[in-house]
Amino acid sequence: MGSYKDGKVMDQIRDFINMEGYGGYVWPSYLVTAGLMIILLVITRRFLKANMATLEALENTAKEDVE
Amino acid sequence: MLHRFANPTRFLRIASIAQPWIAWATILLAGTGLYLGLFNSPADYQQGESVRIMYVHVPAAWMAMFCYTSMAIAAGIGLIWKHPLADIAAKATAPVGACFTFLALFTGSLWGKPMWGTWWVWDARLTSMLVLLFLYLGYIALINAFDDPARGTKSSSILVLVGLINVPIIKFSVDWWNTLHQPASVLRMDGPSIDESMLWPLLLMALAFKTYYIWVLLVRIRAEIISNKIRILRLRQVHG
Amino acid sequence: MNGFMTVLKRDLHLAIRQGIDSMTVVMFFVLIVIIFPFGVGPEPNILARVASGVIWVAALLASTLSLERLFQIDYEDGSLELLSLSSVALEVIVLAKVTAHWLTTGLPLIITAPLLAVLLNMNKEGLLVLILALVVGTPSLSLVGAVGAALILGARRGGVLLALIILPLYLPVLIFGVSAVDAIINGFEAKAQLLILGAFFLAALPLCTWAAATSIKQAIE
Amino acid sequence: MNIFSAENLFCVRGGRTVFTGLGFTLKAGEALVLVGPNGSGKSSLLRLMAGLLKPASGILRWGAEEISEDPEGHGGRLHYVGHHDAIKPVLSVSENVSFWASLMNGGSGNGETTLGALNTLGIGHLEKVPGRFLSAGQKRRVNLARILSTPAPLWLLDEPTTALDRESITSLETAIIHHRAGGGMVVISTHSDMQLANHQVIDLAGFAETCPMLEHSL
Repeated sequence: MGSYKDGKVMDQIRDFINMEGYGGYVWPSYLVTAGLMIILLVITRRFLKANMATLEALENTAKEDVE
Repeated sequence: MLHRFANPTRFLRIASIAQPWIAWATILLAGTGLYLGLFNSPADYQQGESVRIMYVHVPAAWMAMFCYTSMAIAAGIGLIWKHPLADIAAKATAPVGACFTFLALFTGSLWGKPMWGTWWVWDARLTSMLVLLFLYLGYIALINAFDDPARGTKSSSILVLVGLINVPIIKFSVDWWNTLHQPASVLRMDGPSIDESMLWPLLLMALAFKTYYIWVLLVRIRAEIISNKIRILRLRQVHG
Repeated sequence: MNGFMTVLKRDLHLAIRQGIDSMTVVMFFVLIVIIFPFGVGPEPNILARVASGVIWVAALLASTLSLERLFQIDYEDGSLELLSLSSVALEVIVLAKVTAHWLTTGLPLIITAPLLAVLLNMNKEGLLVLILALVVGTPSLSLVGAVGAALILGARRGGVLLALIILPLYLPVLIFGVSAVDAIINGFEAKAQLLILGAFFLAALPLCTWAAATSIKQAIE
Repeated sequence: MNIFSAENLFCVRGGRTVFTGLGFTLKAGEALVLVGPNGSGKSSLLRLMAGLLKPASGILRWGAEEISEDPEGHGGRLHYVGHHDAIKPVLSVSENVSFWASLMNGGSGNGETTLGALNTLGIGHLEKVPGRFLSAGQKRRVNLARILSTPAPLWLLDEPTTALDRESITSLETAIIHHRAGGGMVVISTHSDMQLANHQVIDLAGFAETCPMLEHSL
């Protein structure tokens, strides 16, 4: 019984991925869009974290000079 | 209203409070947009499933134009009222705009391949998008070309304003040029009549891209404010 | 007006004394056009079809090449500061320098264009309109390029940056310049394209001069 | 009787306060000497006076009129000598000087005053020599000859004596005395001991940063 249902489910997923043959175009565009947007976000956040760290360091040295 | 944000430290505080909300909004909007777009909206009678690329391509193209205009407005405010945050906003928008322009071109050519049989067609809109990409790259190159960041920001603000005047002229010339070399086989790009169930994912994705833009903008502006503080601390060390 | 003439005379003087510079620009222009048949193949009908496009693109690149030095030398030896401090408005001085640039690069390009048209097997009517289009188009190239040259003052790697900035802005001139020649070759009228080129020049004249002057002022700060 | 004055000038360069709350008044015939350590803003103040640089706040006045109102007019009544000498290597000395003379007072830069100016600075014999053969000292003298060849009420000299030998410095001093006698004003920033009679002095170190920079311009 299970296999019959599984067979049907498996077909659905395969059809979905295949997308009447256009899958080769639809999926890359989605993946590249998501990928590029995430990369840009990660780079910007890392830039922010790095700046926060250097600011931290500079302010400490400034404080030591004052003491 | 503008001047309330003028003070950088107050902006930092507000930005760090607002950022998580914007982040969650982006993820939520993108999620629902993708679900509607991929799962329960009909395929187009002409183009079949490949129309789903539209849910990513059209919002990216809108964002490409939106970012360039907001960059020009920010640069204008920075130049005229010497508003430090406006300059930083313009500088922070450029990479996001360039990224969306590239995505619009990439998804555009992927969408066009099944229809036109080639990866690139000198269609008026795609060509104007390509020129817009080079306007962005020119801006980013100019802003980083100077040792003194203030010089870089000023020059590139002037460039983006000059560019803004030229965008309609270039658009007009490219459209005119395109009608001249109109290959007969080109199908109209926005062929599918958008029925209601397709409209929802499109708008949701467009909104998701906007909140994503604000999210990256906030992170970048916080980073730039801090890097300015670092530069001043270093200068103080040098000059004592 | 005399401020304009003084600066123009000096710049022409400098250009003639350093004659080699404007020569190199013209040689670069001719070289690009000569290289094309090696790339595209020597068949006359193909060359005839691409001739006006190739000549216009070469003119664009040659003018970009020569524009980098427009303000750079004066910026480095301090004359730009003194020029902006003189009693003559900076816009007038920029216009004088742009005219000098056009006379030393735009004009030689126009003079050599017929030779290149022959090389690329362009027919006679096309050549006449090409010269007309170049006469109307190259001044806008110098004007828009002057804004770019003023923007990159003091920048690292100015030359490449200048090309990256102003080539997109040159597109309208290129499109209408080439289509003016193509229209004639295919037997149509080219008046509309030439008028648009003229309109572009008239718009560029005040706007670019003002933009270049503003960029110079903030570059000198 | 023109007066050149300014009150509480606030100058910022590259995000750093150079000086704040600086003011001065200069009448015809007077001289002002700027002293102070390197980087204390002497050159910036001279560039502010010339109008090359805009102050972050504070006003500069010529008589009653603000100089930013009419930059060309202000440019027309001053000579500025900066660190660079603006000599074109291809042009001869007299061509260099007569270009600035004709630009300055509407194209009537006649040869006589150019030669006269060159002679007062002892480089009359170099008249036909192209710029590229000149030494640093000779270039500086050609630059100074430029300001002698056309009259202007206000002289702004930024370390004019660098690369000058003793003899040229004295000829510069006599030129300044002559200029002041004629009702002209001079502002000089210098390290060497130039002999100037009854001149005002501003020590830029006194106007260094008083308010913290971070809040103002991030």
